[in-house]
Amino acid sequence: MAPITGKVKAAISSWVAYSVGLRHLFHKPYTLKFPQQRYAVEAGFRGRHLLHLDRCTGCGICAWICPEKCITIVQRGDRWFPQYFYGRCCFCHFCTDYCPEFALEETVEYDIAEYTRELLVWSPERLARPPVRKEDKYVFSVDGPRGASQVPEQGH
Amino acid sequence: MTTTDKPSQTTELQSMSPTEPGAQTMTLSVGPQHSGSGHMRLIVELDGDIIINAMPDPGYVHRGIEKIIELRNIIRSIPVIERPSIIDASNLNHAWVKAIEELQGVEPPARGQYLRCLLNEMNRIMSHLYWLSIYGVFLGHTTMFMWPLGDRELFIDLAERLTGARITYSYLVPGGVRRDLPQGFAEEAIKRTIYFEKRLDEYEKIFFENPLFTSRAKGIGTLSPERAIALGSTGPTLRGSGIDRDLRKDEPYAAYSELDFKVHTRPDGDSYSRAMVHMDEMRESSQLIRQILKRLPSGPVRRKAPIVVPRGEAYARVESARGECSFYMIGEGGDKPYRARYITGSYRNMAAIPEVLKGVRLADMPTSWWSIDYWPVEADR
Amino acid sequence: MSAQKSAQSDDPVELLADSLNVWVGKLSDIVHKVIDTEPIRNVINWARMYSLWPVNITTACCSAEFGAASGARHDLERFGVLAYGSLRQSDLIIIEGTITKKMAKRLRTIYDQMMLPRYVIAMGDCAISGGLFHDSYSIVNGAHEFLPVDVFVPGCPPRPEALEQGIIMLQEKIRKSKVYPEG
Amino acid sequence: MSITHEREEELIKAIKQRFPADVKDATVLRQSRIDVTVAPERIVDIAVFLRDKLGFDHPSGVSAVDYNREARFEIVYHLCSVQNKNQRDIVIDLKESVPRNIARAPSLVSVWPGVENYERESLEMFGLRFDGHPHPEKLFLNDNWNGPPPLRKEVRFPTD
Repeated sequence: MAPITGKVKAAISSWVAYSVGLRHLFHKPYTLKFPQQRYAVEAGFRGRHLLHLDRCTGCGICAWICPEKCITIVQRGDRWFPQYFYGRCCFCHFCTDYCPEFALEETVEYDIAEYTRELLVWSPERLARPPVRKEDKYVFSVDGPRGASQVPEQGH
Repeated sequence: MTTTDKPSQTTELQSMSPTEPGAQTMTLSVGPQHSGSGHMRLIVELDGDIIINAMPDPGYVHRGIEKIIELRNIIRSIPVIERPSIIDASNLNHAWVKAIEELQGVEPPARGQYLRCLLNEMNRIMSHLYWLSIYGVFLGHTTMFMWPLGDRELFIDLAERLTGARITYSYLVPGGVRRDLPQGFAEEAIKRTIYFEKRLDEYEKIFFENPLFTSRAKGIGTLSPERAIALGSTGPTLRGSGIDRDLRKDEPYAAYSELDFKVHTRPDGDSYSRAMVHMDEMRESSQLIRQILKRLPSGPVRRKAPIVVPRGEAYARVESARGECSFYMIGEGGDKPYRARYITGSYRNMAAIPEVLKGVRLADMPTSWWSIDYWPVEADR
Repeated sequence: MSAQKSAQSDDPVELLADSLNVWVGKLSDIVHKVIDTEPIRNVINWARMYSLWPVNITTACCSAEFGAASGARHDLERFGVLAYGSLRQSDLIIIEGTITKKMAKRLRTIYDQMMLPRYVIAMGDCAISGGLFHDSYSIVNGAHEFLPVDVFVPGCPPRPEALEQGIIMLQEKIRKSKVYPEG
Repeated sequence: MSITHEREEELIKAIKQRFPADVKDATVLRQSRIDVTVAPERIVDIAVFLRDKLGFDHPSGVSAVDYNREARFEIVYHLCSVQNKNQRDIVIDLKESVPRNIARAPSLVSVWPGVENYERESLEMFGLRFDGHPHPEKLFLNDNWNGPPPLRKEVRFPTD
């Protein structure tokens, strides 16, 4: 008798598995269609750096604390500024934490892919540019009756 | 099954019947470019399709971290420490700061300790979910690949709000943590953990009670408790063999001594037990997150700690998602350690792979060895 | 070799074969040129753009984010990116993180076994420049040292969105590229 | 602060009683951390004693340290106990020193099979030889490094 009960049990649990899967067909979509819909990255996200040229003294503490030495201090006129090589930066933002003049800041910009390595070197002028605002922000909510799904961000 | 050596002479081969066990063995190397291997190679010796010997060949991700952290100061080492297992970054980071704090004699403030525990538990869930999704790949169960990765993002969102990075937080520093809890974090986190526990029930229905999985996991790849102890396995692998070893209970660190939780074990020691230990731990961590957020004390999150490793020795260990992660640190008084020995959970569980794979059919190999939760990057360091 | 031979030989069959050979060679050139013209090239590039199958190889820890990108939220299959085991049918290597010297040999072998056209995305700092481990004894400082890399995606690890952006950039590159790549 | 380390002192006493001549040094480092330095010749016996009599059945790692200024390697076995629930938090660091020019030590794989990989790693990273090891081969570095053992202090790499 045992093999038959085993088979019946297996059939039941298979059916349960299928029914769970089928129920999810009627749930809201969870996937974020990236280039059109963007996830609303929170303000504290450690993306690329924003350099305030007026505050920077060129002391080089950022270059000292950088875990991978991606920062070089370059000369602009009679002042010195950090220059980042994003092909090496690990976005730990210890440089931001340790900056005594608060000249560095995190931004939410993260999509900085390039075709060549040379373009990944960000000069102080490029770092001083504020990030491009990207619209169509979405967040994820678990409040809905049918599971987690993406919803437009409402005045977060 | 006999484990006869490979016959070297043709006469010997001819004298044996090809159907006799051990008459013809074949050595097969699985990986590193294989969907069932990850970044490692497994050299398996087969008799028919039964594995008679398995040998892991690690080192494809060996990056010399122990040398690197001898050359950098302790803050600059933090991102390096996290990299071996970025799906479980906070726990590894915790072991590092714990070793430094033991040497420095710095005790972080209570809120900092709780926030550390919070991130650790979130990380444990994320790591187990990642493990589960790869388990789905190995079993050819696409739903189980997609769902855990989708639900993992819910916790990644939370961690991102807390620390500012998705998975590589660099959040724990000697003396505390880098940021305080953001506004509205607790409510969202509690909602998400409740939702997540409902999802875990669905996982059980669709995967863990599915004959597709049970027939390939129950009773396969067994590891006896005695062997598990002797081989030095840790974490879910050891608990899957019925031993209630958990450093959070046995040697409470951070805020774990003030939290209520259970250590889950399963007695059988097969792939299924190890998998179910992961499931139970996710439930436990989920309720721990709620508990931590309710009991969170107020106050500062960070205390000043110098960038210095005082003279002395420390052996600090934490229970990471894959087992004990330990640092044996020798300080000289400079800003770098003289020697920092880094032993992670996966590295310790590597010794269990041949034991688990012995006697398993080749088709069951991915499910058996992945149930150990062996993350090659973490093992190679 | 054959040109030398035909100059000396009077055999009409050989002469015919040789001229035919020259003609076929020219024909293939013409066919290549025709295929590379605007409407046909667009169709071929369109097909290539949306069926980028990466090889199922994971070099290091960025594979966690590659996994997240192929998971439910980001779903790389929307771009036609589906990790696949067979090298001969794959078009893309996504180098996910640190390349150790041990892995670099395998990676080069894998690349050589792939069919043309093949593309390489260097994902993560370690694949671009060695990243955090740039002074280690057992790693290669960047994939560009032994592979032609098409797109560099910085980040340690990059967000899945950043990887998706890298893939979109690669698709843009394919859209503008010729049908027959040089070399 | 007057935390008494009773369990730790008792363990040290037990080891010292059994091997009075071979235990060179035994101290309580801090709470539940014990350092025991022994002579390499008798380490197998001491290991068996630790495993069978004191219940340290769970090897949690082997570290090797290069003290190049003192011309010696130190091999440290980190041992804990799982079966004995009262001392689960205790870690014994079983240390032995070998001279740098004769870097040989007996292997403890026969006592704890779990230390096999760590000893193999010490072999490739420091060039330490373990007598009686079943697989005295490289573990991680069989393809990516051909120079001297990289974790030795005199091996330097271009750093920043």
